[in-house]
Amino acid sequence: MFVILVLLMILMIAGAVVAIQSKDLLSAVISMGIVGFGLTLVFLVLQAPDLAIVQIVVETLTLIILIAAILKTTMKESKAEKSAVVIYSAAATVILLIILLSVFGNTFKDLPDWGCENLRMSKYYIEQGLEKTGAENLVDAVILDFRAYDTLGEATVLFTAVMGILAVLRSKGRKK
Amino acid sequence: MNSSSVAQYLLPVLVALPLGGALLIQLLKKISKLTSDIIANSILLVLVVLVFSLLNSPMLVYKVGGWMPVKGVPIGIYLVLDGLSLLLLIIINTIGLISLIFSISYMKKFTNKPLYYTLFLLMIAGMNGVVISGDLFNIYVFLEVAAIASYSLVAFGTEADELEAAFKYQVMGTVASAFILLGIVIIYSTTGTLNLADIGRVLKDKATEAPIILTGILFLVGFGLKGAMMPFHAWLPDAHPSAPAPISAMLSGVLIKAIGIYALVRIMFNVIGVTPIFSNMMLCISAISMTAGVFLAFAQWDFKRLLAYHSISQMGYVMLGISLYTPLGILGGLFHMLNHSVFKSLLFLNSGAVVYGTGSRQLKRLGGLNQKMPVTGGTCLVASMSIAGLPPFNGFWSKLIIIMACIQSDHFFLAALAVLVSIMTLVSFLKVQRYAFFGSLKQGLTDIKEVPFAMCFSMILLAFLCTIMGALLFPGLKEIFIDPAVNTLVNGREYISLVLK
Amino acid sequence: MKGMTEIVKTVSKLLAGLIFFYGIYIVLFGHLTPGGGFAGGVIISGAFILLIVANGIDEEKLRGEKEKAVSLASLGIFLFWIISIIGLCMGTFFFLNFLGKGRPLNIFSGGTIPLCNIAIGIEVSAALCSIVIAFILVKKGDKK
Amino acid sequence: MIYLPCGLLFLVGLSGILLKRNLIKIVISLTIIEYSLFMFLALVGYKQNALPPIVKSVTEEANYVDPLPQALVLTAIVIGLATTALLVALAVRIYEKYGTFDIREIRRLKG
Repeated sequence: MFVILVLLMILMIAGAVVAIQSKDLLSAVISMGIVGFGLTLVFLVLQAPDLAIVQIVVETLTLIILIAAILKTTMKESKAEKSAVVIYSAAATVILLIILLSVFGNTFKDLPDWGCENLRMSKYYIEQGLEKTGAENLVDAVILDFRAYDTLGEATVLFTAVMGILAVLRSKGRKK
Repeated sequence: MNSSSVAQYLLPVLVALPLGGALLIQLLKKISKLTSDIIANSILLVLVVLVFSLLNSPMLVYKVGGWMPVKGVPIGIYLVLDGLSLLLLIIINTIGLISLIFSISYMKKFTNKPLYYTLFLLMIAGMNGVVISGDLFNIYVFLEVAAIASYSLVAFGTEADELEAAFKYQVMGTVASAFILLGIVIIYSTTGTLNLADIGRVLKDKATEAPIILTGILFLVGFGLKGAMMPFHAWLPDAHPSAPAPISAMLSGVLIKAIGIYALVRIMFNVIGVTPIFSNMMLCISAISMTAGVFLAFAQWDFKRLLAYHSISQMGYVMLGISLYTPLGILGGLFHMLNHSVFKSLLFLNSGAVVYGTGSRQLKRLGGLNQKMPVTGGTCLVASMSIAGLPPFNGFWSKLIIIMACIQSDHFFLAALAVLVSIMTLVSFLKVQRYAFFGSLKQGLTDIKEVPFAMCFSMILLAFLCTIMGALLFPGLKEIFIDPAVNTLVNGREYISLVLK
Repeated sequence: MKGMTEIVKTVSKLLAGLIFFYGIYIVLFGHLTPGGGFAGGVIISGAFILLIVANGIDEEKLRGEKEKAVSLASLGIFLFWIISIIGLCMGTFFFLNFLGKGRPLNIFSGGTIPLCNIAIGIEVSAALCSIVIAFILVKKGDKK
Repeated sequence: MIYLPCGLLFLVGLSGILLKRNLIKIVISLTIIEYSLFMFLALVGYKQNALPPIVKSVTEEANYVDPLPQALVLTAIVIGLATTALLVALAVRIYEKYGTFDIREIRRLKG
């Protein structure tokens, strides 16, 4: 189990690096698809079938949107420029990332151990969820009953994004 | 049913009403052209009445879905209303109403007005949701509602530079959200709960452990990006000028406070607890924001861009007051937050009126507008004096309190800096007045007219508020409006026991 | 847009029907099996996107479809909103699960949860359809 | 230490945002950052030798993984989709105005 998980994560990181470094935008998007579908498998390994279903359909839709946008415009990333500014900013970024990585490494080992349960809020969900809400799927019970208010916010976010996309894609913003 | 339990039921209405209004506009927009104007304005009016009826109410805790705590552990989402939330609610809804009245005429120049109103109401719903929420993840969700609405409103004109500014703003905003979400994940993995008060209880004496310190820094960076504090301010000078004027007023006057400073202060002061290192870090950031903002504003000739840089500088004052962590400092900071929302919205509305009348916002192309646009000129003069801190306008009193608080806690350097920045602000606004409103009328500006009634009305209302808001410091009014908010922060983690009792 | 060959059209119609019913199944049984309003909604929108891409609809009609999809999305979230405030109107709690919980392991169980799933399914499918149609329409209007 | 790959993925995404000058690449990097956070959340909720949080029968002993982080991921995935779609819409419009995705050729956008 652990080994599969680690392998999947390595695959995802490799996919991410390729997605960011590749010169062709279409292959960058496809490599991003590797990360997304890898994430789907990670969810399956982690006993989260709900998330796997949602992630696989959302990933497909994201790819459709991105590929549609690329086919409509251009596939080439413009040429990399080798000036002093670029090199300095790259060096600064790398230093920043190394600092952040060491910070993450130091703090993540103080987190509770992986695989042991650390329940406080969700103890009740697991023990009484079915009885109190009548839904066998506890994730559904959480998002639509215990934390339904969050889901209203989530639906609103999607609605806002639709409104925003309609606003942004208007061909003329101002009259006359 | 006594009065406090009736007031309790108003809490979810503050979110549900603007949301329902936004949906109604989309469903009913075909009926008539006026539907969207009527629905949006009446909903904001009702919200303002609701918020003012909540004044003087005790601390309210509302459990969504009726999920009562089990063995003392909250299991549902809590909505919490205390003094600080109420202050923010007053700012959001009042400024929102005034900006909407301004929009009735101003947005006639844009296409698809119902869409604008829908996004505006969604932004209000998001901010109200953030402010009354007592749950960490819920804050994140509603913060995203407000943020996504604001990204698309910045690009509402769909000109090239507006789209650029919106893209930049959204990239920065999404990175900020990612930092905030990472913080939330770390908090959840250490505490196992998401309720703010419950998190505070679990973390009672863990504030110095490595993951919690990292969380504090992640929240500082995340909310700092949303609130445009100085090292993270890069999006603001592009985004705020690009938006339509009423939206600039909302962004500068309300949004950066509600989803930036409020959320940071609520989590750090009331839940995690402020360590000395953290408050010194905040003092540093605020001093840098204050000074650098005003210096950068100095070089600007674009009216709205200049105002945007002044926003960074004035938010520095707010942060300075709050992070001194003395009762007087917090009073000054919160009062300045209230005042800033009034005078900065007024200034952005003025700039909108100038653009509406003349079609330009470059100071060098303007001049002598006082002869043709007396209302805009007069209200802008009031707002300029207010932001520069001249008595008797509201900005003077709050800056005075902040400077006194600096001296009281032996930060003489910061006090001197605050005075210096105030003088620089005055000089900068003298420039605005000199180039735009006084002097002789430029050629090509001879046939401009004063803006329509709705725009004049909202500007006069805000100017009136600027003039009288110093009175909020009088005993009697101070206890109602400002003291509950100050007490929320001064008492710090007493919040936890108040919510959980 | 033009649409594809006759074979693709026929097959896509069949497939779209299957996908559509699968999506509805996921929505309706969300509280019993993995899935729910969101996953089902995305799948349903996938069926419509398949039909649009394969058959091709002219721009004017597509514009009308977009308007309808946006209205439907508003309607879906409006239904969810109404479910949320019914509890408030009854003088109890916002988002109260006011219906009976039913017998466990039965489709008519879970109180308001299946209703919420349906409302979210409508909202999500319509919203995603309108997003994709909006992107398709931009391609046609591209001035460059 | 299984959490560290999430941090690594997060940083890969962050480096893309800081170093790349192409709008679509920036969108991809943001999506990767979001994926790393979803994975982190799902890992936090995992419990060794536990079942997916779907009750099969009422009498069975409760041994499920934590459903709450899964619910949070579900919400966050939707938010991520909404963000990505809006960003792509903005990028497409910017391309229409400037004819390029390169932010060095776009007048004011610098980072």
